[in-house]
Amino acid sequence: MWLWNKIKQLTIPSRTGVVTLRYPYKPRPAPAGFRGQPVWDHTKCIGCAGCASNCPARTIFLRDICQEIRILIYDSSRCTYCGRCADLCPEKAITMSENFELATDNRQDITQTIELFMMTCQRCGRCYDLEIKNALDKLQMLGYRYDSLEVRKVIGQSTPEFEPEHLEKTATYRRPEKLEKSSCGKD
Amino acid sequence: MTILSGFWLFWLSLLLASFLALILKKKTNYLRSAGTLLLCLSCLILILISLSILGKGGSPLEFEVKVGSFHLPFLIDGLSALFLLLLSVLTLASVIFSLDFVKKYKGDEFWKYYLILPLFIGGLAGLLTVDDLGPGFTLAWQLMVISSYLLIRWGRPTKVSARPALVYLLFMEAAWLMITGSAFLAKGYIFGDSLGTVGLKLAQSGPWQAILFFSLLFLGFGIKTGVFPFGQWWIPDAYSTAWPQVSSLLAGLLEKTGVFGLIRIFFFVAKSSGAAFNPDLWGKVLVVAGVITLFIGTVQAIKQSDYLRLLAYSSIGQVGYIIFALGSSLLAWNSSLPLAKSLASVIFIAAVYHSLNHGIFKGLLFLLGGNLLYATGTRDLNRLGGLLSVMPVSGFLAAIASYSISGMPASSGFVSKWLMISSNFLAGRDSLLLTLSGIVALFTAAFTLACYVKFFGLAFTSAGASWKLKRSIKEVPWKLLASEIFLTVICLSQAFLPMGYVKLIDRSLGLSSGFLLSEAGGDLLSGKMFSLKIHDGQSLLAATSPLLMLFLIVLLAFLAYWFSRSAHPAETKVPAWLCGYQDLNLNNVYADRHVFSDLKKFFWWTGGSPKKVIDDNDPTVLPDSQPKGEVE
Amino acid sequence: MKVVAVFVNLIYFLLLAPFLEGVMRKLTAWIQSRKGPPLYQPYLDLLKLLGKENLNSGGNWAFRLAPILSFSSMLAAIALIPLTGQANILAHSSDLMTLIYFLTLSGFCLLVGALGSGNPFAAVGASREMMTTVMLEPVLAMLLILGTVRIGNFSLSAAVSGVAVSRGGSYFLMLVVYLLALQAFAARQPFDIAEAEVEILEGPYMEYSGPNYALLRYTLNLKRMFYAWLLVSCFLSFILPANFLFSLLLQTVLIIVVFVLISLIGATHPRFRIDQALKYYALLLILALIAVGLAVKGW
Amino acid sequence: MSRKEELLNLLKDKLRGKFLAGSSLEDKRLFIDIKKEALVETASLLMKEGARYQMGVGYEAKKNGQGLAMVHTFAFDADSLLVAIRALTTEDKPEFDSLTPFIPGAGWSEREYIDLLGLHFKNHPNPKRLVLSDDWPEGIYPLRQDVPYDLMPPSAEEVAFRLDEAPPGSSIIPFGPFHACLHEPAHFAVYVDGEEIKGCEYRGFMVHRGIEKLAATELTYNEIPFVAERICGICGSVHSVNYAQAVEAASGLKIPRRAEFIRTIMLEIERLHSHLMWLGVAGHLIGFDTVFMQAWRIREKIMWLAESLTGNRKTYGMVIVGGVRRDIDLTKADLIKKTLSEVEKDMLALEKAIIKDKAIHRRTKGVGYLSREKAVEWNLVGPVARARGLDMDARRDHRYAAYDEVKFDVVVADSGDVWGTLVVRIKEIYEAIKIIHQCLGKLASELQGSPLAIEIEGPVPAGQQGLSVVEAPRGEAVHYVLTGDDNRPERWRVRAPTYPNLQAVPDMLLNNKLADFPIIVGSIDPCISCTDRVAVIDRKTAADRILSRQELEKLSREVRSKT
Repeated sequence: MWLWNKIKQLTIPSRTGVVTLRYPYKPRPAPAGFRGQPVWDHTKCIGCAGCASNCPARTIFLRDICQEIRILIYDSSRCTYCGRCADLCPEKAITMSENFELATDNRQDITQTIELFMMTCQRCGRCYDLEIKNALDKLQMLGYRYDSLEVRKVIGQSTPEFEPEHLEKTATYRRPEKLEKSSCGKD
Repeated sequence: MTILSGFWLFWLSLLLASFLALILKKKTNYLRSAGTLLLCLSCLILILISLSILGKGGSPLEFEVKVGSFHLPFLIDGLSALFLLLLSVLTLASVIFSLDFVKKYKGDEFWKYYLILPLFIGGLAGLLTVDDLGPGFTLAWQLMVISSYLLIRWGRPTKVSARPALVYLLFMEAAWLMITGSAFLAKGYIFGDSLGTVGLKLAQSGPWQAILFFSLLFLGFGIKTGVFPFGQWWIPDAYSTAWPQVSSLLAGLLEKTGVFGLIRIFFFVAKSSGAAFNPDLWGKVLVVAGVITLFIGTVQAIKQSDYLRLLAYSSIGQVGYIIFALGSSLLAWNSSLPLAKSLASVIFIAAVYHSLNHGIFKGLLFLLGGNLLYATGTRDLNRLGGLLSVMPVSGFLAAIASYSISGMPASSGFVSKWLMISSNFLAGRDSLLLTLSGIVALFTAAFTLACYVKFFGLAFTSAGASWKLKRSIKEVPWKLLASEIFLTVICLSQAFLPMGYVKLIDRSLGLSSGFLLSEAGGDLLSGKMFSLKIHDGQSLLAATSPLLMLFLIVLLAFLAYWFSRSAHPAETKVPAWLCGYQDLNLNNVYADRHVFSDLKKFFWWTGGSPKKVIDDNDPTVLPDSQPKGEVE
Repeated sequence: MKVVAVFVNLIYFLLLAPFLEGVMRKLTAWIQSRKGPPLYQPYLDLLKLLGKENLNSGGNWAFRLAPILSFSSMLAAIALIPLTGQANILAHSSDLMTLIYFLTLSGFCLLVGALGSGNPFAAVGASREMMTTVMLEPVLAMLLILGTVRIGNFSLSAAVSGVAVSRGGSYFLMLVVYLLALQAFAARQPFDIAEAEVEILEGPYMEYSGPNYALLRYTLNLKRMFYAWLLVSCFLSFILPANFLFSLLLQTVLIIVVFVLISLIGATHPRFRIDQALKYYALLLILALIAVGLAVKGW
Repeated sequence: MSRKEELLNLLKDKLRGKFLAGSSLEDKRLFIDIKKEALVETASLLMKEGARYQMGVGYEAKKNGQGLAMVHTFAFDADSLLVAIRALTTEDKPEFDSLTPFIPGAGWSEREYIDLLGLHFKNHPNPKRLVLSDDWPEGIYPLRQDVPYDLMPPSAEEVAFRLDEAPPGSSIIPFGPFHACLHEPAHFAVYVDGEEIKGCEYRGFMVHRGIEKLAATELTYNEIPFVAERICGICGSVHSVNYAQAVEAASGLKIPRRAEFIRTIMLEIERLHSHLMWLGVAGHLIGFDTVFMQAWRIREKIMWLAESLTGNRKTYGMVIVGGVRRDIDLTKADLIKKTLSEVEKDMLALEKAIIKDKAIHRRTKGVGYLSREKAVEWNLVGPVARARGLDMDARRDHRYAAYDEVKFDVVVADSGDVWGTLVVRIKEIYEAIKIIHQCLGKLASELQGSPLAIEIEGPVPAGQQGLSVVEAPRGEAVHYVLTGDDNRPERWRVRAPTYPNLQAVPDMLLNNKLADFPIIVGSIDPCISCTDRVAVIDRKTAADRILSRQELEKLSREVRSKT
């Protein structure tokens, strides 16, 4: 009885074989729909701050350096990979990539920064539909400015520099009291 | 100066010491120096006497003293001289130890100690030298018993000491009754006959008288040596009650006088009594009694929390070894195999060797126990620990003593146990009793080890209360240490000069007439200065060499050291890792009562469960443990 | 030649012992459906440990000296043994008691070191290790005494070769006892009670790190290999060829087989508690005692 | 008359003037407001009626200076009814009567608010510090509204926690915070006599992440599910579903049926993973690493499955308030079926190999025994309770999500020890597989094409109470939500299953061997971070500083040399 149990235990691996992988040399591909590191497509991003204001981990920061340039910083070190940003992006500018090997001793390696050239509709402050003809134009005119009061709180104030120390300060800015859903977007 | 006059001089200085104590009651400093000086003097005289008997051209000393109508026969043969040597060495250490120890402990009243101690030593010496079971024996015995009773009685406050002392007294008197009474069983016995005469007269008595005679003597001396279950009844209480330096004499010598008595009866009287003595029966009795004693005594020692009781129980166990060896020697002698017959004397030598060894290291251990008591004031292992850093010398000596008594390689305990067990197995190849009892003896050696790992580990290494002790506890005065170093040196010599001691014992046996095994057979033990071999003529049967073992270990240790330091690693001092929340404090030390708990439970049937350790009300006692949960 | 034999002993054990641990780890991994580390991993581990920082929590010489003495007395025991049945130079002044006590000394040093560390977990481990030693040392002794009883000689080579001299009841009983005790000798599951990493965090080893730990690990490896060797050379001495090299080769193979056995048993058992283990050891003791008794009677 | 009305009438009748209001949005919940003098009377009435104590919730009722509130929730398992009683007290005399003298399981719930809200509980037998760290200054109560969520008082030197009086003749073995048998930081001071455990004191709450405070000050309704999921690394879904259900209940939101089925499937997949993981860990804790590796090998399949379904091995991120985020379509359903059949086969083989192993019996039978009466007394939940003969399972007793439409058995054992827990957990694996198959069938046949989530219409009304239970793999998890302004709950309280179970651990440990400590603690599958979720630490220092190796070494040396 005792021996029989032991033999049964010993025969399990003969059926299953070795299941562990030679991992770093032989990675297993991630399945479809995997939520790895989010990647921003700067050609699509319009700087609406929707991702930043809905991020549960508050790890996406926006800051206006000057009137025209808005900077988006995604700091992966605190990201929970929930994919909420990708869900909510009105332009589908964020995709959850298959990249998950993100260990690093330098935070800059996993930080993404996008500089956006913002246009402001001076009249209504809301609708801006510039017909973009070619890629060069696209590069020049990424995004539009919608200075809603709520989102203003998500977006940092203008400063000439943008050092990592400022990033830490950014992390403690006051949160908005109230946020309507889909506060930005074209529709 | 003849040996005889030396003997009287010895007595004179003892009595003078005792007398001085009466006069110098109040002058404590004078008393201490004078008493110590006279006691040392008497010890030196005794050493001279023994050496001149054992030395070249020495011969046994035999004389009679007439006291009124009684003739007191005295005999100092080789064996007596050997034990007298042990007595004087131990007394010397104990007396030097007392010099400072008593000062701290008893204040003005220690004149009583100096009054009684010489008489006690005299009693012991008397027991080793008288050669009868009558008046001389009675005198010596009563002197020893009453003086040691008083020493035990005064060792601790009356509340604690009255009962153990009384029990001790009762047992000793019962033993005296049996021993002196036994001789009357011999046909035509006259009160005061010498031992040899008693043996001859016994040969004419009936078989039942002979059996009764030996039984009574076995019981009498058995009580004295602490054979199971008698030992358990008085030894632990008595030894832990007397002052440590007295206990050192009690364990080192008082027990050995019992062994001496057993040897006298079963190896000398037995020979003269001829056919009346049944070696097979008495061999078996001794082996069984010895094995039970050594096993139970040692297992009980593990259970103790009071280190003095631990040492006391362990000495029951160690004496068990000696009795076992005596029995197995008798059996081997009685065996039909020629090899076994000639091994009998080897086993006997082992028994005597172990007596000497045990006398030294147990005496040393009790003195070290005295160190602990002196420095910390507590006798509870639960409250000790980490003393190695504050009492480095005591710790080092305790390490050597514990190592020796555990019989680890290259130690005196190893040599005597090796002699005992290897010759026992060789002799008892075809005897189930000898083989199995040899195995029990080996098994028990592991228990002894456990016992002393606990003693040394929990008192000196371990975490214990070290941070607390560091504040007030210091190494003991040098006089205490000097006496211990003296014993340690002897202990080491016993380890590394085995052949020297074997020759000494051999010589002492040669100088003792009427020895049962004297014509047992060829001399199997050989060896150079540092090694021992058992050789049966054709092949080497067993061999050991403590010095070679030491050499091997040290050499390989250097190899290990080189290997481990080959990468020049850094070394950092860190606190012990307690999972990150608690710091080491009094409450999270794994104390003595926890160690080996399952083993203790497993051997519950051996009895000897520890009592609550009561420390004397003494200014040196540590304050009670801090409020629970306090982290320092 | 007889002097060289001592060095052969030492080198053979020192070289092979970590490899055998590798075998054990690989096999255990296979039973657990894992790849496992390469066979040479234990050597790398030892090298790595040698370069690490030595942490000293005990702060006394007992703690520092313990690993060195533990290692050296284990090696001293190994130096004595008659590899492939041939006695070496040390046999003239040593016998089986020397061997047993060297082995005990090795464990004893570890215990003193563990107690010296001042850690309660190490103390629990030391207490358990000591209980195991107390109960198991006699089993080892009885195995060797079996040989002594057969041959009537206390020397080590006689004791080792004596066990299989005649293969009667006592031989088989002792073989059973030894196989039952093997895991405990090797300190593997179900008897790695003293080290038990989930409850007392490797027990006696807990406070040791770096080179000191390397020495203790090495000692453990040597100890396991010693007990495997003892099984092979006591019970299977009759199949070893006379030629030294062939004999050594066959012995090596057999030792690896013993390690396979140890790994298989180790991987299919949970750890026992010490109170359960003590009962088991007591049973082993009684069986061993019977085996010796049978040998005395000539069976 | 339903049971709920009965109770309501009974309470109105007995309490008279002390009864303030009774309300409920759903028919299986009952929220009662009483005067604080009636707290003990009400609780004992409910207990007499056969209630099971769940948890206490304390909060600062900020509206018009109502002072401090204490809510106690009770479950009537036989009637699928949850009752919450709420009492208020003023801020200048923050005192309630303690329930602990007759409900021992309420001990922690009350101690928690001594720390966090500065409440006092009259007659509490052991009002020691529970949650806050040893050096937290007196007089700062983190859950009060005026304390900011990122407050970090200066750390004090040489403050030590006072452990209970040890039984005479015992020593402490300090287990944790960093100990191989505890996979998360917690401290057990185990009083041992030799190898026998004579008592134990727990000092936990070392991994507080301030989630509840964060939710009440920083996050919004639909951000919380993602944080709730991270309360626990194993039963994350349980907490997000539970939270979502509580909010939905409070706001009266009715979510699509398909979403409920998908939630059910994810919960059961999580249960499979958790049970297999526990089985492995249990094996490891008794030193049986082969069971560990084999159980985790099987579990790995579940992990891959979860990754394919949700995009992640754990923290599925499937749940939002109002529904779920991803669909389980037919191809995914096939994947599930295939994986489950493999898992079932593997599991059967493993079970056969170990279930009759005498060596395992020896280490688990009779170990950590707790009688049925004690289990009731401590309000044990989950497999730990079911192993002690308590037939309870929130999936059946308080049906939520799609559990009203699936059939399954509640596995109960009565040995009362670790072995019973093991059997219950293994059998539940098969039950979980059964449930998933039923759900998949429904999804394929009836619920094709229904939406996955609905949006919250307009702002959620403030001041509504929602109470939800979910049977986590470890037992019943309870969430309480009090809706507030600003698009976030005013109070969200989580009671993980470990919370009641852990309180009973000292009782389970009593008179067992030290060697059994890991498996006994492991048998309740303690989820320390689940239990410790409250309190406050500074997010800035906790997460945002990256130390180089040199810095880290330097820092640890400094700490070391200080001690």
